[in-house]
Amino acid sequence: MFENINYLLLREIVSSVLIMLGVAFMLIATIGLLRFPDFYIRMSAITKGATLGLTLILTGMGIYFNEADMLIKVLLIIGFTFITSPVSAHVIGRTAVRNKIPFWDRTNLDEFKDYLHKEHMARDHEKDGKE
Amino acid sequence: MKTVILATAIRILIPIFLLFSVYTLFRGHNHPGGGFIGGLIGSIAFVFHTMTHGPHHTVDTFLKVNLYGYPRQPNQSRSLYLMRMMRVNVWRRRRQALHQDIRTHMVRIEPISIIATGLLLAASSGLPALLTQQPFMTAFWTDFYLPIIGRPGTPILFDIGVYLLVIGIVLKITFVMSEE
Amino acid sequence: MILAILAGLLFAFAAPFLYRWLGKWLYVPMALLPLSIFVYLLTLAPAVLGGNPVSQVQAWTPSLNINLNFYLDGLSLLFALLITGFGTLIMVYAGGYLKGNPLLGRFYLYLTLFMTAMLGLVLSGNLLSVFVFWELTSISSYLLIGFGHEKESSRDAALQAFLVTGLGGLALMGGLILVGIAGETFSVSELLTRGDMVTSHSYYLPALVLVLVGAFTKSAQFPFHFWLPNAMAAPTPVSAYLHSATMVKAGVYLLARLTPVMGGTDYWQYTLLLVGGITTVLGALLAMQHTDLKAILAYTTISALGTLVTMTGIGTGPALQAMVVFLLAHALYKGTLFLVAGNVDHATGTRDLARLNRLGPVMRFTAIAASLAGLSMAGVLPFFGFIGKELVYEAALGASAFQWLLFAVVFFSGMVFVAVALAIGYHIFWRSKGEVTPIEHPDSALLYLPPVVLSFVGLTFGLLPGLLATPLLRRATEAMLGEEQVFELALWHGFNLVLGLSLLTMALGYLAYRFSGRLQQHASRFNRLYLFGPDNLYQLLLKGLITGATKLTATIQNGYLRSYITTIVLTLTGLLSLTLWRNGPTLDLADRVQQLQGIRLYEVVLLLLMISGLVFLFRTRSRLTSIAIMGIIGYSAALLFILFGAPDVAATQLLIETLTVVIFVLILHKLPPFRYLTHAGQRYLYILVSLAFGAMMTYVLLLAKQYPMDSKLKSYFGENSYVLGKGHNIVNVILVDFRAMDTMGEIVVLAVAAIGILALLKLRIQKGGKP
Amino acid sequence: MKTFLLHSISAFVLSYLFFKYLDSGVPYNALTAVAVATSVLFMLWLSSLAYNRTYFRKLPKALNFLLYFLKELIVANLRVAYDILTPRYHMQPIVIALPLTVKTDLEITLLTGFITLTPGSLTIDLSSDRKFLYMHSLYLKNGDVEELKRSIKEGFERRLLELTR
Amino acid sequence: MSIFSVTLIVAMAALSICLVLTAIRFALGPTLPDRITAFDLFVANVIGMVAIYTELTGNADFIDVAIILSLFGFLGSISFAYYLMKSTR
Amino acid sequence: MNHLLLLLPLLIPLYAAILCLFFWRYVKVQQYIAVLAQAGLLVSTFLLLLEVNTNGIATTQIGNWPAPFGITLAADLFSCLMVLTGSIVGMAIHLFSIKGLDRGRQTFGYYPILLLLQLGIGGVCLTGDLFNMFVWFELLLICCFVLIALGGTKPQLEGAIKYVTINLLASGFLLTGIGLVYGITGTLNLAELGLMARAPMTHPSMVTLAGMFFLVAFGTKAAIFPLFFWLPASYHTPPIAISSFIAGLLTKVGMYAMIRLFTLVFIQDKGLMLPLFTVLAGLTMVIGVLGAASQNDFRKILSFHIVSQIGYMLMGLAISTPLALAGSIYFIMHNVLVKTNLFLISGVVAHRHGTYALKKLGSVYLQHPFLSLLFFISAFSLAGIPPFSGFWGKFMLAKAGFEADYFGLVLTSLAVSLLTIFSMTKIWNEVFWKRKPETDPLLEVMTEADLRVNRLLHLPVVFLVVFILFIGVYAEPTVALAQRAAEQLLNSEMYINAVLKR
Amino acid sequence: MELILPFLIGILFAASLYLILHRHFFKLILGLIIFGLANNLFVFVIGRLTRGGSAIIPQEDSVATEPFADPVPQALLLTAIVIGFGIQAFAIVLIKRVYQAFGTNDLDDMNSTDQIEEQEK
Ligand code: NA
Ligand code: NA
Repeated sequence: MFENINYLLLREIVSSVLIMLGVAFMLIATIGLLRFPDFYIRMSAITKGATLGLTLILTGMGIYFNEADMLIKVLLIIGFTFITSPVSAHVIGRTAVRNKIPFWDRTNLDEFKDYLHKEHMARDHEKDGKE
Repeated sequence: MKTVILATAIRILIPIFLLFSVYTLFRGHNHPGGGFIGGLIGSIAFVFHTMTHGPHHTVDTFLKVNLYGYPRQPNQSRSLYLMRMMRVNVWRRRRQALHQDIRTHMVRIEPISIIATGLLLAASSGLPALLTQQPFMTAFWTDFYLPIIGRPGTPILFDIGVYLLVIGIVLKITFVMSEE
Repeated sequence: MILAILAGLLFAFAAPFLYRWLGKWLYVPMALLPLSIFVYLLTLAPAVLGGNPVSQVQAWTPSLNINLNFYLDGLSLLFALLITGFGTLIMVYAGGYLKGNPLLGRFYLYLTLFMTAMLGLVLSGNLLSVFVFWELTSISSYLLIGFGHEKESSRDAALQAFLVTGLGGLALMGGLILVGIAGETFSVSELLTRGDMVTSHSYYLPALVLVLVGAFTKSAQFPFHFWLPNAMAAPTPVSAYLHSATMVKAGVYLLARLTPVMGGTDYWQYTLLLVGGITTVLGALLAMQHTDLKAILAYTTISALGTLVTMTGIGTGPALQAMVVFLLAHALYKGTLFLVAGNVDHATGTRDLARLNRLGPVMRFTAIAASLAGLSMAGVLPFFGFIGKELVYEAALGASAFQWLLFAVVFFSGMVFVAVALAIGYHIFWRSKGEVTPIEHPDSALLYLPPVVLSFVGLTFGLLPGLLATPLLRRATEAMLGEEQVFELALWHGFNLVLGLSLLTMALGYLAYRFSGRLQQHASRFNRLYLFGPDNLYQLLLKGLITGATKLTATIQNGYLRSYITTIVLTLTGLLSLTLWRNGPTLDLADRVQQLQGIRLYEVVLLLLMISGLVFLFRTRSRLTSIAIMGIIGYSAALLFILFGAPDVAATQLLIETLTVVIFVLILHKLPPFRYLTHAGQRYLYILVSLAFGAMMTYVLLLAKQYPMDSKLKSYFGENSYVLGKGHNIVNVILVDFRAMDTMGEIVVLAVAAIGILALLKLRIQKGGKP
Repeated sequence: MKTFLLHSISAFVLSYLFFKYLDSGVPYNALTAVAVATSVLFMLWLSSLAYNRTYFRKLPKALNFLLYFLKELIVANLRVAYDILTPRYHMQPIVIALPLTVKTDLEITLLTGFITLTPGSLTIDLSSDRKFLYMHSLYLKNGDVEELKRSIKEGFERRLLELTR
Repeated sequence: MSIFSVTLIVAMAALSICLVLTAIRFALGPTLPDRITAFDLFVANVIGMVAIYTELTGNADFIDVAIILSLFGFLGSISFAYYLMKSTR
Repeated sequence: MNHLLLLLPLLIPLYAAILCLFFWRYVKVQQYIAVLAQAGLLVSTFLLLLEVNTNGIATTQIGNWPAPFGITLAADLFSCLMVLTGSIVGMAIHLFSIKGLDRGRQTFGYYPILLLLQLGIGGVCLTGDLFNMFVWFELLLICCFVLIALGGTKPQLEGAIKYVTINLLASGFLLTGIGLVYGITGTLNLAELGLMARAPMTHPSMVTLAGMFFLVAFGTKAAIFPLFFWLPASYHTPPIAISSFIAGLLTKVGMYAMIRLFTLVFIQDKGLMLPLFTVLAGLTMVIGVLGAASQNDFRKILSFHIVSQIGYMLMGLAISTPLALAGSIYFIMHNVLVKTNLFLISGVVAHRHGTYALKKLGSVYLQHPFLSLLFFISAFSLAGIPPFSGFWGKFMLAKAGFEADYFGLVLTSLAVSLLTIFSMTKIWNEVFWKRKPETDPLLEVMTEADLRVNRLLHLPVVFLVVFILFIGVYAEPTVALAQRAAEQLLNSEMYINAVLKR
Repeated sequence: MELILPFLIGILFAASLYLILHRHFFKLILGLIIFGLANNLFVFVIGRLTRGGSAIIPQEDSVATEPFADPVPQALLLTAIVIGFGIQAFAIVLIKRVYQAFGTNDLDDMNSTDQIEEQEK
């Protein structure tokens, strides 16, 4: 029964669906990037959307090509993205806090006040030392 | 810029980067890639490490090699001694290191030496041709393929030279700059 | 003859070493050199006097036809004997004059060098080797004038002499080349027979102008005469040797030498007459104005040189005869007088005519020499100078045009010579009025012997003209005239017009001497004229040149990088426009609009992204933002590379871009924030320049793309990359095999860059390090 | 765990080589590739000297974790997407200090990684005594901070710990 | 023109729009970390575009560039963070 | 053998540099390696010259790829003379550096970079490929960047900024030009390009257009007017060993490339090019020499004179007769040797007196008679006083100019020559003759060690003077070589046939 | 694109020059980098542009078949990019050192080496 299946068409369809999904996530993420009110929200909401979108696109592509080489590359990219994107988000977020990038005024910062205070003090001190 | 998370991620990434860079290097003759691109990929691993831990730590981690050695016995033949030293340094390193006669010598690999080695390899890839009275850099190829590496030949040697050189250069530049 | 030259060079460069060894006795070997050459030349003399010029050929630079040909005929023999004979005496004299000077070795070096050069100049049978030696005389003269190098005046005088003669030298070089081109040879002996070829060539006039400038500067002709009096800063032996007897006559020699080649035309004749005449009068006038012994002598020398040039200009047989006779006579008495002046200076420490009195008794031998030479200079009967003057008067009267004017000129000069001769030969030694000038250093044999010898030679030539001088002078004249010549020198021509005029000269000269004091008082009124004189002109020119150059340089090399870059870019744009405007192909866009069809949305977006990135780059003041924009632009470019089938390039571009970002980040934190530095006006200018440049590049690219070509390389690489290069990735095969040499260079560049960065960051030499 | 990872990677590489260089006649697709990799993995396990029983016991846990993560990822993504596409903001951002049970570097890194990868949450920093994780979250249900903390501790952290210990 | 290629073209267009939107955020800022985030997203976008272009042309070699991009995009972000940490401004 | 001789000028410096890199920390070892390599280079380039002189143009195809496809190395007499001159000067500089350069700089890769600079010169002069030439030029460029900034003193950095910026622009134009040439002709091989230039083309003016890029690019590197600004701004800033090398050689390499390309490839529109060159040559001479006249610093005077003398070399190209080109070639060789030597002498003087300012210097004539002699020879060689070397070049150019009716240009060159004399005598008067204004008693006495250093510093100067005297006083062999080289340049068929093996 | 890219390149050239002419040395370096990019694109565009096809021979073939991209400009470009990178890196570091040494980022402040020494006397 499998002889009747057009594998290419099947792959194309699966690939198309995945790609469209991925692109949709990307697009949404990008719109979010424009819309959301503060840096942290944009950061936490968006970059990850892109990660998912990208993953979907790549998977779609891998399925379409259906080659060992391609698969390994796709997995490599996905792997890299999954390792790197949270790390960079974390690092940038941390840097932002240290650079006193303000939070949205509706953000609940109760548990964070001490930390913020300490960090900013340290940062100011560092600055004074440099000047 | 020390964060546990970044440091750990990079620890995981470094071997992948290095593997991938070697892969890119050898693929280069048939696919996009090659010595230069491979070298740069390989060197980012170290750039990351330097950015998170500082250059000294990177040097300590990657560029210091312990060589083991012990004085030659009075009536030990030179070749035997050399054999022994090689064995000590190449395999069974750990176990031999604990032996009481053995002394360690810390050898620092200078990025400059990596650069020089790269240049040497690249330049010397053209020399075999001269020995056979052919123009400089005339390529010699083997008749067989190796997996991943492909067909070995002097141009591949050239590419390896480029690879090493690029790694050496990026290392050197990064070290010097981050010491600033 | 090459041996003589080589020996000269050898002795010259040996002098400083010999000095260490011989000390004050250095003059002995140095005087023996010219003496032996003198003797050697005498052995060649019979042949030359027999009418057979001696010629020797020594290859030097045959590829350029510059050879050391030696050509010894009457003219060169006359000069050569003068140079060596005089040289011998000067060498001896200098030994006495500069005794104890620690730089004596170098002095002899320069002097011998000069003598050799002079010898080479007159012996050369190749125009260009003439020039070579000519320049050598200029250099050695420069070194000799600047011998008292710690005095600024000496240095300036040396510089002035060198610049003026250097100017002449360069002109001469041009002139001689032109003569060579016109005559199709540089060989003197060949040129002597090709006078017509040269004078009828279209290069004749420029060649003449250039050659004359050369000769006039060297021989201190108006308006280049001013360097000669200043050159009196040199030690007296130098003044005597170079600036009266030999070097200044190089110009005259050259004119004489070239008379058969270039002479005979109206241009030649009138220029020489005009310049020579002016110089004669001017030199005489100026001589009357001065009281410094050496200055007076210098100006009379100028006057005499003017006379020589005038004679050459007249160009008739008698005139040329007069020229050689006067030349020899002048050399003899003027050399003597210079040495006398040197002795006086040496003994009393002053050269001011007014302060020198009654030296005769204390400086007996010097005084005798002075008087004898003075008599010769004044043209008194049994002396050689008399014959010279007679001949000059005759020649002037026998000229084909302007006879009386020319005569007036030489007459005036003769009158002044009488006055000067009286002043030096009589006034300072024998006049009974005034206090005796105190003597600091007594006369010594080395000092008085040479002038005495010289003055007696002058007397001997005068008494026995036919015996000694005639054959030589005859051949010399023939060399200039190019034909056989009757030549009889006699002391007594009987009572004729010329003798009368000669006597008149003496009478008037005496009057001029008597009233010289009063004349000099009036002379000061003319001082303001000097402001327009060539000496001042030279100073102004020099100063103007330096100020002008400074201003120009400060404008061009103003230190502002932006103006340099603007200039360079505008130059490129200009040159491109020039090419296009001349016969460039025109752009035909209409045909190519269809190329727009295949355009894709994402490509356009990419382009827009890059352009808006650029715009944003202008506006932002944040460094990090700029860096990020650079990243975005770079990544977009990489994407572009991918879109057009260059994955390797794209990958490299990406890696490089990122690495650049890393370097930026590592190195450029801790810098101050941006400021806008250019102001509005400048900015508009720069926008214009930038737009012009960008538009030009676009235009060029569009043009280039109008003619798509099919690359032979592309198909070759496509076919052979795998078959021969064993790789599917053609780009990589090109990089590591087809064009591995490029990659080799590239990685070396990288290595150097890395070393450079290392050195820049690690090595900091503070001020005070070694230069 | 380490051995497992190593084995998985080698299995992966070997399967790649299998398809790339051995013309075995087996048609390539993702499923056959996974099958080959799995069988290689199994063979490796058998031939492994340090063979132990936790080796495959953790596999379902890993799968569980993965599925949980994918679910969270998609759910959170959809939630954020909804927020983006609707005109009003539904979010109530908060920064919390999450008390940690995980200890080792790897565990902390993985935890923060997964938290950060989920849309709507972002780890900002680890406290210097490594006891708290400061975390930015977009959606606080009913203003209940403790509930949020617990959901993460019960969700990601527990599953992670099961896997690593 | 198959549905698949239409999909790809549409996807490409959508990603181009994403690119423009990201650029707008980049221009708006307002803070440096915002720009870095935008840059991050830009890189992800480009990777996506490369992937789709690979499919569009069927030339598997292009995807290699995407791998490199994914590695180096990370390096970029880390560098920017590094810069922010080090610089006083 | 042929292959090897052609390669040695590249391989020797390259391998020596690699060795030096391995011995990074051992400056002494680097010195030995460098000097030995220089000696080897000297011998090999001399042998190459002999070989080419007897057997004609030598070529080798790198990688054994046939001519228009691979990269060709080709040595005609002009290139041989260039590399030979380069290695002579290199030898002198290496010898000088041992004592004439501070230790600090020597430890930071000075020798390898110097050697790689040699490699670059060899590459530019021997390559037969346009793009390859670009690569070697870039190598020269980066080496110069590094050398000029080496040590990082304030003036150095300032000079380096200008040097780097302007030369980067020039390199960019060069690359653009190469792109254009490839875009029009589809080849990069010089011989092939020469062949195409001689065949009827569809759009010759496009090639001329590309030629303009090369004119500006190489013109900048050669420092012709109005592109020379970087030179006076930077050449006097680094230590003298570095200045001497760069100043002596680098602009001439630019000139080499210009002569090579504008006699071989860009020959379509002589009606435009030759007048252009004439104007540029005249302006370069005049502006350069006026700049020199305005300066009061030993090295700055020399720097501006570089510009002025580039004008003479360009003059040969403008006249473009065999004699004129021979003049240019001879002039290049002469100028490289003499200019380097003058810089070195200024260094020896400054080593003793610690300054280059004319007003602070003096009394060298009394204190160092031998050095004075050496300077005298070099300075008056530069000024073109016969029988020293400058004269021959000037003579050839002037004669060629007159023969081709370039009266204005020749007269300009003669006038400029007078100003050169002026500058040289100015230096002589101020530095050598004048009494030194403030004398430091410490400088009066030379210790034994000072004497030894001093002797070592004199060594390279004497070495160069020997060559200067050789090509000047016994000019015949050099002139003959230059003439043959010029013939080869003008009969491009020889070069084309040799490379393309037709 | 063959028609549009030249305009982009022209704009890049113009922009780079404009940046270089700013007196600020950070802009100078930015300008130089863009200038390099413009040059590279110039070389790239001068060949015939091929969409999609790269200069890689398919693994199963041994000879490249049209349409494939012209590999020569690509290879040249690669070399040029790498060289450009080396030089740019050096230039960036140089700028940094200049700032450290002079404490200014105004290029106009750096005109001392062109100053003519005063005349003696
Ligand atoms: Na998240
Ligand atoms: Na999130």
